[in-house]
Amino acid sequence: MQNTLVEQNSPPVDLKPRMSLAWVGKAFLIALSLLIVYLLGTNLAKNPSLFANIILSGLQMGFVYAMIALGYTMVYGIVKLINFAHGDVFMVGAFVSYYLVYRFNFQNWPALFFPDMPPMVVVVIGTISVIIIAMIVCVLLATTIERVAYKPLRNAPRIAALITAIGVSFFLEFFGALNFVFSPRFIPYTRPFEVVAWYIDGSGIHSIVAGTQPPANAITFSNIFLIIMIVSILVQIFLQFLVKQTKMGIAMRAVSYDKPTARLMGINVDQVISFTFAIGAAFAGLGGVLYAIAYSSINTQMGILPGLKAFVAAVLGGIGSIPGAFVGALIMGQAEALTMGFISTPMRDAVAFAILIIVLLVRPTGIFGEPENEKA
Amino acid sequence: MRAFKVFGLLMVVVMVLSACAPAAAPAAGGAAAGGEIKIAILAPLSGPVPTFGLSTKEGATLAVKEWNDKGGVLGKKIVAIVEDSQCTPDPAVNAANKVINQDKVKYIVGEVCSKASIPVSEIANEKKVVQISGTSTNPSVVRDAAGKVKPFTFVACFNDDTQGKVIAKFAKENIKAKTAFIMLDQANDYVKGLAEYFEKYFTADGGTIVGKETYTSKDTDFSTVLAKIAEAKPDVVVLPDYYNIVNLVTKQAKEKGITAPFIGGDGWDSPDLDPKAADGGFFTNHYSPTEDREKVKTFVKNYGEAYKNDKGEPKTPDALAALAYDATNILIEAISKAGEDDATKVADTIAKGKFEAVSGSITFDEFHTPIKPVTVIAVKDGKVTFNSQVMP
Amino acid sequence: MLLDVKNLNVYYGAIHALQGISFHIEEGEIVSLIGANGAGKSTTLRTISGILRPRSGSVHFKGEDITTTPAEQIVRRGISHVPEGRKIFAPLTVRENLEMGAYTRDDPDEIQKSMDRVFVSFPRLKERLNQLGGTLSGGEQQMLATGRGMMSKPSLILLDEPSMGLSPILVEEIFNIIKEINSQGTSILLVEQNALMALSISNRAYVLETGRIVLEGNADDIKNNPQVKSAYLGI
Amino acid sequence: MELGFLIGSVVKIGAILAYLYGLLWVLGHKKLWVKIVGVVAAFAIVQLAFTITIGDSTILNEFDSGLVFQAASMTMIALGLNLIYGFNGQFSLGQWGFYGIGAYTAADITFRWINGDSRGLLVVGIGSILGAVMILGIQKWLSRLRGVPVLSAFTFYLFGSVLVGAVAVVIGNALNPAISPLLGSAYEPGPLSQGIWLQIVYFLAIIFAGVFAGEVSFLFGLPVLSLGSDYFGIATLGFTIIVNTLMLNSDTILPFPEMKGGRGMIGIPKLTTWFWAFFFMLMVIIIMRNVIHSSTGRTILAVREDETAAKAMGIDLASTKLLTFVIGSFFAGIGGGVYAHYIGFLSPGTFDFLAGFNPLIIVVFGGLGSMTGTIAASFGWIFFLEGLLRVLLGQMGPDAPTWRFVLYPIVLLLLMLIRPQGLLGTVEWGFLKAPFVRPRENQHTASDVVEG
Repeated sequence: MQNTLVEQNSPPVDLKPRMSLAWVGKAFLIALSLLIVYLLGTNLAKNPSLFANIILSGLQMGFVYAMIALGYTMVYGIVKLINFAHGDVFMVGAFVSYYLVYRFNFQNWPALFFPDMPPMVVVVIGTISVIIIAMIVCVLLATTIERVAYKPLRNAPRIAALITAIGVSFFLEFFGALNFVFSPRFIPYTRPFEVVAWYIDGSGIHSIVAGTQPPANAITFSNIFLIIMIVSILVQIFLQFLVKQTKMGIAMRAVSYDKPTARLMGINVDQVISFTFAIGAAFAGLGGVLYAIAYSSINTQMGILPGLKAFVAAVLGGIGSIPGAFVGALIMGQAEALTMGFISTPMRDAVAFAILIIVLLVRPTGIFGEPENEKA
Repeated sequence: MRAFKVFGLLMVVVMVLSACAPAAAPAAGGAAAGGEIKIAILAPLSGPVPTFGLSTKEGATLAVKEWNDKGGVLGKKIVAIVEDSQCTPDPAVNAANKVINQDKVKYIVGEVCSKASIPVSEIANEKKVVQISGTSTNPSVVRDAAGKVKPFTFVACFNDDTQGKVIAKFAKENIKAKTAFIMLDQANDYVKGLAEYFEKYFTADGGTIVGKETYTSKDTDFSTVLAKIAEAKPDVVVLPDYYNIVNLVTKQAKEKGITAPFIGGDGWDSPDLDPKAADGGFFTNHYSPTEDREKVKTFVKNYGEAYKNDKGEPKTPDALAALAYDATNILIEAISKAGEDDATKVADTIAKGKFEAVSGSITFDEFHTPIKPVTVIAVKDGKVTFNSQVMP
Repeated sequence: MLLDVKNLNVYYGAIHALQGISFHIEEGEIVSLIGANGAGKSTTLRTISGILRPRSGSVHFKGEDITTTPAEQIVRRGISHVPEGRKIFAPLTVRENLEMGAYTRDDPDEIQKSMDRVFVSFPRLKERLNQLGGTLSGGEQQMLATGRGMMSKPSLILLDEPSMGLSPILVEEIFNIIKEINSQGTSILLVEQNALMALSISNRAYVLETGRIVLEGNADDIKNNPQVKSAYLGI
Repeated sequence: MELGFLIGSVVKIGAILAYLYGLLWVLGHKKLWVKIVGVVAAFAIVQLAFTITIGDSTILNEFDSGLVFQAASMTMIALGLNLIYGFNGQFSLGQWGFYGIGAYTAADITFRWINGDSRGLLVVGIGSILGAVMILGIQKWLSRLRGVPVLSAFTFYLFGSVLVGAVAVVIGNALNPAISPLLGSAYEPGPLSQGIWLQIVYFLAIIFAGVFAGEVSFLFGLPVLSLGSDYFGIATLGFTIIVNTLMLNSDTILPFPEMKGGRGMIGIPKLTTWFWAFFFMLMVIIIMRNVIHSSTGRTILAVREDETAAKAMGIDLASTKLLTFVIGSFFAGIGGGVYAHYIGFLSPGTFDFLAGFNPLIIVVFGGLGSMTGTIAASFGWIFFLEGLLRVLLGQMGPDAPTWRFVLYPIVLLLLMLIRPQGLLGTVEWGFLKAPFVRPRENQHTASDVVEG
């Protein structure tokens, strides 16, 4: 697909020796990357602990993006639809958990039924059940959206489904912002458990005591960071397993490659598509809850930007590829954090997109993307 | 042709909508007996900051309701026309054009955001319609490109200069801060303005700014900025942004072990401010709901009776609600004082008058900006309490 | 009667592709549909397997009406369609392709048995088990497609152009295997351009021309029909 | 009275659609004098409706005229997008960015002009002209060489642009002292910054803004257009976001203090009148119609229908796509210029990427590949969302306006479900009717799944 103006304008027969100017473009890219490496290198040398802290914050964002990106990449892989409503499913997940925790104090249910349970276990079980309910609600929501808004358009022009996706996204945001639904406020989120933070310095790991400042050159991190990282990696492993090893996963790949033939195998294509939406929504819901716990402020528009970033991450990694979404999300997180840390905060989104564009120019289908297959 | 079916469908939608219209109509424009005075309330009910729109709408409509309960103004009933202006220029201009030309409104309360108030103010002055915004702090709202005051536009809040000065003074005198770190949102004129004036007055007083970091309003993760603050170890961190950002930043700062107090402006004020996270912080405000003044007490009481939060408890009015309430009251009071339903006279009355409002006793300076004391509020032990009142 | 197709009418938009086709297949038979390009052979198969919907007419399988049954249900009833152009799932391995063939079945032991049977017919697939479908050669892909079709343990296999694009030696091999599959009790409906080859292994045959059946009968009779000879067999 | 409002609004939408239909019919008439008279009449009708007073207000009051101006600029943007996406098949989300570039560029030129600084006009004008020369020159030079990859070509153009920019600034600074005394200041406008001269500058500002947007789109499109369709879409979305970021930092990262970054640019002269809005809209419609009806237009359509086949026919895919992209962006730039001088205030919030979906929605609404549909949908959309819904919900009490953006997506969804190919599909009216344009109705994704 790498057409050049020049190749095409040139006369069909040209006996002169070719003068390759490929080095010009390459030199440009190399100069650009050298500049970035230099910039990061000097900053690393200047203040290694700050650098490490920034890398950690980038990782946290990256892992959250990864959970959202999975839904985008899987849905796109199977129906070639940019599901703009995905970010809003993420938002709904956060809100469901908010209501469970804030209104119903749901995370304490094990303590009501089993008063002898140690509080640590109560918190763990309670939080997990909050997450599971949020995931279930998200799954129901996403499958309903799929039924109502996307399925009737499966044979329509692709753009029609894209416009409905935008419509659904608007609807969720603005309907959610009505006073009797979620209200438009930025709501401080009540966490189901307390955040504990630690710092590492030369003498080992210490927990941060409220009201004291960790020493200089310390690297800080919190239990939220660990949870997000572990959950995100587990989700990744689970999905790899699902897609590679299970019948449903193989069927998803078969459907994404060739729907009519998949039907000839006895695969219920609609079911597989719904299942894909459901899986994506479940992890978006999970991501929503963790995101809300981590940053503890929610509102009905919270899904737009992480959704967009996650989608970009999915494209960066090669849309349709699950490890690609993961790697893309981590790159995205680092790009943002490093830009914020060392270049200029307002340019963050611009830099993130510039990276995307450059990566696409070098690898037109993303880092892990396979070349677009020619279907018969 | 199928196209006609769709047009048909559109018509049906329109019919259904119109069927709803008459039912709701009496509420909007019922008693026309003694005539009526229309006031438009432009509020961002959708868009990036719908929550500001909500407070503004509630504060302004409460004022209108109270006046109507007292029998209206000049013997006429006051009708509030609420328009969604989205905190964005285009819809705000459309809303202003609509209320001025379609509804023949002569008085506008709003918009909240400066970037919407500015184009509205141009239309209002062109059409000689009084506009009073509760909360737009950008000087361009009341001054034109040449720096001259716009005769028909007023704001009910102090401007960035005053507030920045008070924050600097408070940091210097009460917190005894020598070094400060500024966090600001480049894209937000309110934040930028406060930060600039703070820097100006703080350094003029001998303080040092040890760091200045920007972020964007859509950020949720501030750890990079906080990491830099942890390195710089300032005496005070200036964060003159809205409560939603404050919640995020202060919470994450606590988790990073940052002990320096945060200090900010009236944007902090909200029932949704997380007092646990912001503990130890201070902010300047137009009023405090815990103040002892009679005016404040009745306002808080009436507001709580009129509006409930999602748990069914009475809502505490935030500064946006208070300012919208004040703006509306100033406007109606001016109409009443002018004795005539005439925009030019009303504008004159506002410019010259003195008004007792929830946010203090207000007179307007030459740039139609109020001169009034600034309240400093402390966040301590999970509570937001009145700390002191500072005259700039 | 295993399959009974009655008066099938299929349209592509305004094009009347099948104009009242009727035929049947008995248990254990190999039946060929032969005809020129565009005669409607593949359309017939696609209609039987539920990918296309007929405007009128009926398809009965084992006495049940399957005219409006969705494609994925028809596989469960015991019809397997090996589509034209093989339609291998290129990004899936050979094993996964075969597993997809057995999508409708749940017992892993039984599936393994079927897979072993496929390997008996196509030992080459066993060597390539973990290779991606897309990397196979044309002949291997045809073997995989046929093997995949066998995995659902069908009582009827619809084979669409199994010889397309293959070398003569491979064609021979494929047709031998088809005969072998048939000998194990599976009925086969074969659509072929290579009419001679098809007729040589079929019991009966139908000749299609622009959406109509113009001739039917014993494979040998058809082979000897002078019209067929000149038009399709090139003799 | 409320019902009167409602009926009035519905009638207005109907009248405007009928008006557009009439305009297209007149333009499509065979006789030249009918066309000319028709266009003048079409202009006059609306102009009169803006000026003739019935009762206490004009027939179309300022609320309506505001909507008309917004719809007119939206028409230009959406037509540009329809050319890129509907006719050429390149899924672009960058139109909003080019719109923003056009708006800020045009606004900056006139703003500086009335404030006694001619450098805006000089630099942008000279820059756009030199830029065009540079692009054509480098293109000519590169076409002699073979096998120059896109990225290398892009590097040449990039350095060329930087050079041209620098030259333009130098020339602008050199010429400025000669002109600015004639401009006076904001308080005392000089002879050149008022009256007819200001109108000419306004016209030039908008044209240069369009050309500038087109040149930026050339630079950006050159490498990016080689990406597959959805990837191109994302890259262009990125472009919109990058442009928005630059606007937010126009006073810090970019050297334009008068744009005031996130605070918004004030003091732009409100020069857009119905004459200009009508003029530019008509210009865009006519240019686009003629492009589509030319042999280039056939190439553009061929590329959309089948890239491989088009390539086999000897069509230069890259240049065709690039040309379409540049023309489409030029229209967006013009639309931006008209908009900026209507509203008189520019804020980066207006050019947020979320609002950037609006032209896409309009184009799909009206029907991809239907100019008539796009024009009708632009007007219909603005008058529905900002007109009808605003008026209606305004009647229903203080809580109702919140519902505006709840109703809007519902209507959007319903329309898409009922008519996925857009309101008018590919139907064209009057002037725009083209015998050879027969775009496909449906673009199947799931290849040939017949029953769902």
